[in-house]
Amino acid sequence: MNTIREKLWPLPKLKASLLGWGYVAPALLIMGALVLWPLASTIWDSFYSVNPMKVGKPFVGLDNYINLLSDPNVRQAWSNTFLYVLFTVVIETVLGVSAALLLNKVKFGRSWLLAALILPWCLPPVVNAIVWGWIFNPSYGVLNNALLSMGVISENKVWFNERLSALFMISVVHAWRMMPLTAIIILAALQSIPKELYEAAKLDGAGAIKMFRKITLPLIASGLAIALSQSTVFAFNMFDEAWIMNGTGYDTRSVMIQVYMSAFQNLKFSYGMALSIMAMLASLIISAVYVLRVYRETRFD
Amino acid sequence: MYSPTLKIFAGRAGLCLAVLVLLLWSIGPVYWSLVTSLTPPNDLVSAELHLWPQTLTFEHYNKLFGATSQSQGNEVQSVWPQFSRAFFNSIVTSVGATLLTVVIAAFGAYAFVRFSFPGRDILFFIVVATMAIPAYTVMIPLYRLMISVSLIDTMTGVILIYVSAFLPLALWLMRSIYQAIPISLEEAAYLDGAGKTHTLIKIILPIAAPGLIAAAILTFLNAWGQFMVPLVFSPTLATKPLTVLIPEFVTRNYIDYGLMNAAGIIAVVPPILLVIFLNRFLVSGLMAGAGK
Amino acid sequence: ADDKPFDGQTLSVLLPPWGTLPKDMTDQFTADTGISLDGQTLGWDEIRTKIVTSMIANTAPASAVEIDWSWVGQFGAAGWFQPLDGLVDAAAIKDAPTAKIFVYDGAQLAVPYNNDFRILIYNKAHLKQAGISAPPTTPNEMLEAARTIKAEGIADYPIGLPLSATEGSATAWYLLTKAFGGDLFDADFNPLFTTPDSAGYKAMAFEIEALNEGLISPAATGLKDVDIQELFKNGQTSFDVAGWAGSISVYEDPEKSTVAGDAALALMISTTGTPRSFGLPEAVGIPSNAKNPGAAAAFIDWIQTAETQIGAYHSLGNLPPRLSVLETLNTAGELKDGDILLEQAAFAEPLFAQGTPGWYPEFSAAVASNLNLAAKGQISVQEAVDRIADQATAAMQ
Amino acid sequence: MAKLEISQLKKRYGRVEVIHGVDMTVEDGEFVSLIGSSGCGKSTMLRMIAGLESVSSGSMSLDGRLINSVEPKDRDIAMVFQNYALYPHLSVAQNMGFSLELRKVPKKEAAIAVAKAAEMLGLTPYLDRTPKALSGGQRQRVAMGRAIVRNPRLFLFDEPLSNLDAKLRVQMRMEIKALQKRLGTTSIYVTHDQVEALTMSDRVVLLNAGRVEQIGTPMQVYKRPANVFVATFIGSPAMNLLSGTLLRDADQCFAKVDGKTFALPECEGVADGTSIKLGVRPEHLRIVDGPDAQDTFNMSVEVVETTGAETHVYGCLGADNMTVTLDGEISPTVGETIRLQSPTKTLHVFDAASGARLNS
Amino acid sequence: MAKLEISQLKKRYGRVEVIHGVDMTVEDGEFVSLIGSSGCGKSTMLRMIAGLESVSSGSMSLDGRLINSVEPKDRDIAMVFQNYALYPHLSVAQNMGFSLELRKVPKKEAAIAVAKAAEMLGLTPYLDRTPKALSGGQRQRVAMGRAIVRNPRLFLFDEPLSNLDAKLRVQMRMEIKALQKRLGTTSIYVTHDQVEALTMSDRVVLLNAGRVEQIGTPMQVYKRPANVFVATFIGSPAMNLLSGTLLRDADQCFAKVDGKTFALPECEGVADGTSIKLGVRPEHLRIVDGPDAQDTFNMSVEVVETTGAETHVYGCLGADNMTVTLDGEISPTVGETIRLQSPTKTLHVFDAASGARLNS
Ligand SMILES: Nc1ncnc2c1ncn2[C@@H]1O[C@H](COP(=O)(O)OP(=O)(O)OP(=O)(O)O)[C@@H](O)[C@H]1O
Ligand SMILES: Nc1ncnc2c1ncn2[C@@H]1O[C@H](COP(=O)(O)OP(=O)(O)OP(=O)(O)O)[C@@H](O)[C@H]1O
Ligand SMILES: [Mg+2]
Ligand SMILES: [Mg+2]
Repeated sequence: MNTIREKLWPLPKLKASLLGWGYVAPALLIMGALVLWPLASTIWDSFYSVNPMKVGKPFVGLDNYINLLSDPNVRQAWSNTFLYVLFTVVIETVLGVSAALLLNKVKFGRSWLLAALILPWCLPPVVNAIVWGWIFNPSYGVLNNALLSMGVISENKVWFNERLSALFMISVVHAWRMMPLTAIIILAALQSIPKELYEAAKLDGAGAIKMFRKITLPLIASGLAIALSQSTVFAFNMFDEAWIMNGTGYDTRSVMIQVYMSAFQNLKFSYGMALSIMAMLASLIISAVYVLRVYRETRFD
Repeated sequence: MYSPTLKIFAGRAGLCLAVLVLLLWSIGPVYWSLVTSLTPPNDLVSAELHLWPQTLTFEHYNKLFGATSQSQGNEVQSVWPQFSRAFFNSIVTSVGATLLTVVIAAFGAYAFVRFSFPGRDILFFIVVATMAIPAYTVMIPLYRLMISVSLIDTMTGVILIYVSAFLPLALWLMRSIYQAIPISLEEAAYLDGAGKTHTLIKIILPIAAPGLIAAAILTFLNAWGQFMVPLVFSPTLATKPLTVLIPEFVTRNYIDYGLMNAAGIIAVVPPILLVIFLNRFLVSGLMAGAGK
Repeated sequence: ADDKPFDGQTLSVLLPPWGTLPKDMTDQFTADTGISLDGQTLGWDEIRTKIVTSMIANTAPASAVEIDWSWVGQFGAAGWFQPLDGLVDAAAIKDAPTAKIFVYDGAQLAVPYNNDFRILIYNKAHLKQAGISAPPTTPNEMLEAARTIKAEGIADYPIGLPLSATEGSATAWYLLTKAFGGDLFDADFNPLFTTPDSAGYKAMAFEIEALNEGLISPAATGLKDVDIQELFKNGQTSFDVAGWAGSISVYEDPEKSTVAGDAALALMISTTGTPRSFGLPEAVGIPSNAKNPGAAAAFIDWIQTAETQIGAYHSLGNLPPRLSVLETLNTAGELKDGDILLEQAAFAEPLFAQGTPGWYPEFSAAVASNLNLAAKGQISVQEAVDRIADQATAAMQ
Repeated sequence: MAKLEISQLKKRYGRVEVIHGVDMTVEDGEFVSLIGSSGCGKSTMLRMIAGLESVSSGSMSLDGRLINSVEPKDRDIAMVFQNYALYPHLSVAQNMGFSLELRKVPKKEAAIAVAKAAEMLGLTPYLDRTPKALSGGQRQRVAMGRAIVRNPRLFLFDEPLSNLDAKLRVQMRMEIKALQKRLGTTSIYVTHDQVEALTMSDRVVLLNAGRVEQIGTPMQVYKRPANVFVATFIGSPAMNLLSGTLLRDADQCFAKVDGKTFALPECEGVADGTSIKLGVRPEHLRIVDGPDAQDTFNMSVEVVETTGAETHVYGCLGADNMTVTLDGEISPTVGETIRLQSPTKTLHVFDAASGARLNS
Repeated sequence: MAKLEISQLKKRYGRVEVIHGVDMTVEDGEFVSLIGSSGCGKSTMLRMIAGLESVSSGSMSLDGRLINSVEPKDRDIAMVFQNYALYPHLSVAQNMGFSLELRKVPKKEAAIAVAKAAEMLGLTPYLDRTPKALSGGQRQRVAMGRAIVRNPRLFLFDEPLSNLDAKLRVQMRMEIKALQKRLGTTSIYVTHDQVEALTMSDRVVLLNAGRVEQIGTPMQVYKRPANVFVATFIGSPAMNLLSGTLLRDADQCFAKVDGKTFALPECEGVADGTSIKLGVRPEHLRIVDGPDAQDTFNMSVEVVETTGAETHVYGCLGADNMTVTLDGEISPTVGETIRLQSPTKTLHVFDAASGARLNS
């Protein structure tokens, strides 16, 4: 009986399949030509030594990658970047979840509040950097001024004098821009929780904190996983904020700044590219961990 | 026993406070930028903190829009021709990229949801994973490619690059939107005699419109804010956008904070307008996308 | 027709904002040569990214392109720029002392269009209030003067020096190294700044001491050179130690500065009596695969003309690289403190006598970053100079 | 176990009042259904009792203690929701044990309570599954289990069976009723399914647009509906209402309907000539043979539907629609006129204007 | 209008076969219901007919033309979906006119067709509204309108009434039936509500786990269910099945159940001593007074439910459960044993092992 099926159905199936390919063809063409091919080319180059100041393009195998492991600057950059990831992910998550909880509560003027919330994320990053550079300015910045006039500090504070505070400040700026994304993702997750669950929990005897811990948190876990992976990828690609606020300073140099310096300042092109590929892989792997561990296990529909 | 009114009141007050903090956090910096752009240069560096400029000035805006402007203390050519051209370029490249991205994503995502063809899921995964690729990683080969097809400093080139950068997000979003549309609508259309493409255009796209608008806003905002790509691929005013022009106001021995903030304020007007007027699409679209 | 050999060509030019001449001047150029200009303006970091990206891709970003003095070694080694010898007016090059900085391997790679060198700028009014009659000439005198000013409460932090991890902090340290009578490297590029009696060490120690003593704003660890200039304009510092010769015109502009009328130039401080300084000029060169090198050469020649340089001084505040032009301006009384300026100009030498090496960017990033660490008290001066030396040696490999 | 007294309870949402002063009492151990059409305020009532909605005015007390402003978690009331509201991330055992955990009941004791409830509901094999791995009926049981495990003073049910299919609904309604009997817990059960309300309850409260129309035992509301609303709401197909006039004889009342006269049960104090609605239940009508008589309804048949067991005949009597439920064996043909009778004691008389019941 | 012939139709999803070779024929103008419990494959069948699912094997032909691999858009079949699948962005008129527009019917002609259909369905006042501005019943009508406006060869309905409330469902089922009669279009109607299937259809197809259990007119499946499955599926409450043994006399069959002997209808060719299930419909049982007799079922009453019109009594007869539907007036008390009788001609005999019907 299988034969009837084979005889009658190949055509429409093939047709549907072809149409499917036709629909995705433009997307694949553009992605292939403008992203995947260049990526492949960069990966290829990272096994060579491409340095315009030297003649030729010798094959060096994994040397670039091996050298990266022993480069103290690179190690510092990695450690800074991991701190950025830690800080921004924590800040974005804590603030994002709080903002989402708040928005979920607010009924009056919610759409305006939402507009205000996502505003920072909509601004061009260049403008973002200008605004914050001006706010953090150690001499005339509004932050120092405000803290001074409130009596929190007694003299102008130099925000970038200590490594952790510098990393933290830069993370705050980055988080300022990216937090709305987390908030929106969490808000979506919150809104998909049936309100009866909270009512049932109330009748079961739960207070606000218990409800958050026992109901809300587990049920937004899959949203959190997505938010976390987003935050992570963006934190790994941290460049603008750190570069504009603190230049090449060791304390705040991110992996992407190191990539830029190696490739575009020191002209050690393949060395820089090898590093950028490692950064990409690292962010993909960490995201995959969230998504596979948290997201997969916490979908309940 | 508890007093419900007192509790409600305390809850309300807490809520209001939280809302205020959120507003301060989100809008404060932008507001400060606005204040800066309205403050005379010499007041900018005064140590006192004013929530509103002591003396209001439009000189920074005059510099942007005026017939002449100052640089290094000298009367030089107005920055308006540059500024207006860059503004125009920003609009054209962003709108172009937005339209193209949305069209490609509308069809592509539909295929990823409703058609089965070999390699569908892995392709989708790869496309989405490209969001993690740092710009620097692909910049040089991409530049080589664009040179070889003579697309440097052309709107087409910039638009294509934007599309490649923002397509994954749009595809992801549109896929979740389509997944939420009941398949019976398409089936009803087939039975009514519509082909697949016709169904997509006549039935599904109008229904997915809020999602398309969200994808469009996202793409537009992303394109509008781009810096690295146009820096390399838009060398001249033929295609150079605002984001690349604004930092040029940093001169060698003079940072024109006022001018930069003024230009920045102008540059955020389109995004702010979008957020204010199309916010509900953006949020609903993002939320639909986030649900998956 | 012979005097317009490139008539009808379009020349692409890539320069930063401060190299971009006003339209009426470039229109004149077009009228004279028939070459129309297609100007691209980019910020300084961005120009470099742009040049590197396109040159690695084997295309010229433009036919006439900005070269900073610090890029000479790299771009020279990479062979990205054509030697200009024979292409452009040699006499004018001779007239510009800083042109030497753009010689790589015996070839003139570019011709400077501005003549920024370091000079001491101070606030006359502050000194007068503190009862100091003349600007300091040695580091110690400067410290003394600063202490007095601080004690009098005229300025909280009289000395303006950037200590952030940016290029401007590194160049200030180079300048002070010269002030302390030394050099960074010997002829074989061996570091000369690691021992406590070396000039480089002393220079850094000077900066840290001034910072610790409260003569430099604690904020300086986060301030770039332009931020320091803001402080000076605002009357918050008395000395712009690593002042840019061109800055004086901004300081004296009442539109932008609250200390207009009080800013004055002085010769660089020094322990040896010689007010050493170095030039940080920027220049225009022609990439090796430029589309129309001939027109680019014509453009460079035009930039070198006295007329253009005077025009650029008026419109952009770029100090003319040619001594003769500077003198003309001074004679005409158009230079503020022109005599001092000219005197200091004569002492402006290249930072590297051998020419800027290819590893300079790595070195300067190391200087800026380690100086910044030392200023923040995270490492000692000795550690800082040792690390700089180590990284310089590593970069040379 | 407790007695619930509600008096003059009102609920306003903003300006709109949706519950207009309800009085009712639920005795200890009683099973009371709230029934009414969609939007009449059943859920709102229940949620006020649970403490999930604030009370606008009036009072509610449980065993004499005013509970208007007691927090829901302190009322010791359990509720079964229409969509069950099971915690999707918790196993069946955890779902049922959640309230015990929150009440800090020792682990062992809680486990025993959960096991006992699971046993009672036949859930023992599923204790480790999450709700999504259960069928609709099993989920319903878990929701029940969650309510009974902590032995509350009051059970509230909000249309707990409406998501189940017909067969399961019949089975579960018996189970719930049996369980409630066994536990003896005072219960309030919201439904819009009259069969559920009538078969399960000790008493039925009929709500309409936020007002109580009638409170009574199932047989009271079926046999002596207080007004037209109750009369048409209870019973399926709905009671036929025929327009007519009341005629009063020395010691007997009659209804004049469609030109005929029907003897009526006693209608004390109703004036002669009053416009009335004569209520006749479809299931009380029987086809009579023989010639046309004064007390037969002559209906012209328009639609006949048969399910085998029953035949529903739809048609007209004068200007009024009329429905008859007949035995499955009988099948009139469309177009034919059939003669029907309903015993006098099964007739209901309502005032045409106010809708109030006139006969005793 | 067309005749649909289906032969040996199978459907596999991956390795799982969900339709196991169905044969059925729908005559021109006939109204056939597909009925069966959830997951039995009703929707799958319908969707294969519509062309929305591929056919794994077997054949379907419409008026003799094989349609297995005809694209849905070319089959000229209209379908009404459970959720109506109205195009939310189009007005009612546009929804109904969509197929005509696609078929390039001239605008005027299309408008007339739409107006006619709207008239027929009482939708004329709503033609300019979008679906979301309509009530559930109105939406249902629009879905109908979309199907009828283009006069297709076949109507398919997939549980079109299941989203409506009980009252509306009764009304709409009459409307649909009337409409189909009037248009005469061949129709296949999927439902899991037996009342719908029985009251609307010319014939009923009973599906169970992807197989046809019985095809017949409503009265056939009610009165002569082909097997135990059909017997218990059709009828509510379900038919009682009592375990017993068939006893064969010279010219008469008897069933021995719970120690008693019941005369049976003729069971040709069934051997004496066969284990059987005796089927008795609850609605055919009546309480008999008088002393215990051989042909009465003695049931001990466990649960009594009454809705006023009817009383359902649940209890046991030996080891079997038993349900009886009695008049609303009668209300046995729990614990009592009642004596019941069902006429011989209403008894059903099934083979205990195979479940097949034994009596004619
Ligand atoms: N939060 C609210 N704000 C305003 N009105 C409300 C709110 N909740 C309910 N209502 C209104 O109160 C009335 C009663 O609603 P309720 O939910 O109690 O009805 P119900 O009888 O439970 O109906 P259903 O059978 O559909 O569940 C309705 O008219 C409804 O519109
Ligand atoms: N796409 C699919 N993939 C795999 N199995 C499927 C798919 N669609 C349906 N099935 C299975 O096929 C069987 C029949 O499903 P179908 O939807 O036809 O049932 P149904 O009779 O319409 O049930 P319901 O009354 O719930 O609508 C079910 O067991 C179902 O799980
Ligand atoms: Mg309700
Ligand atoms: Mg189905």
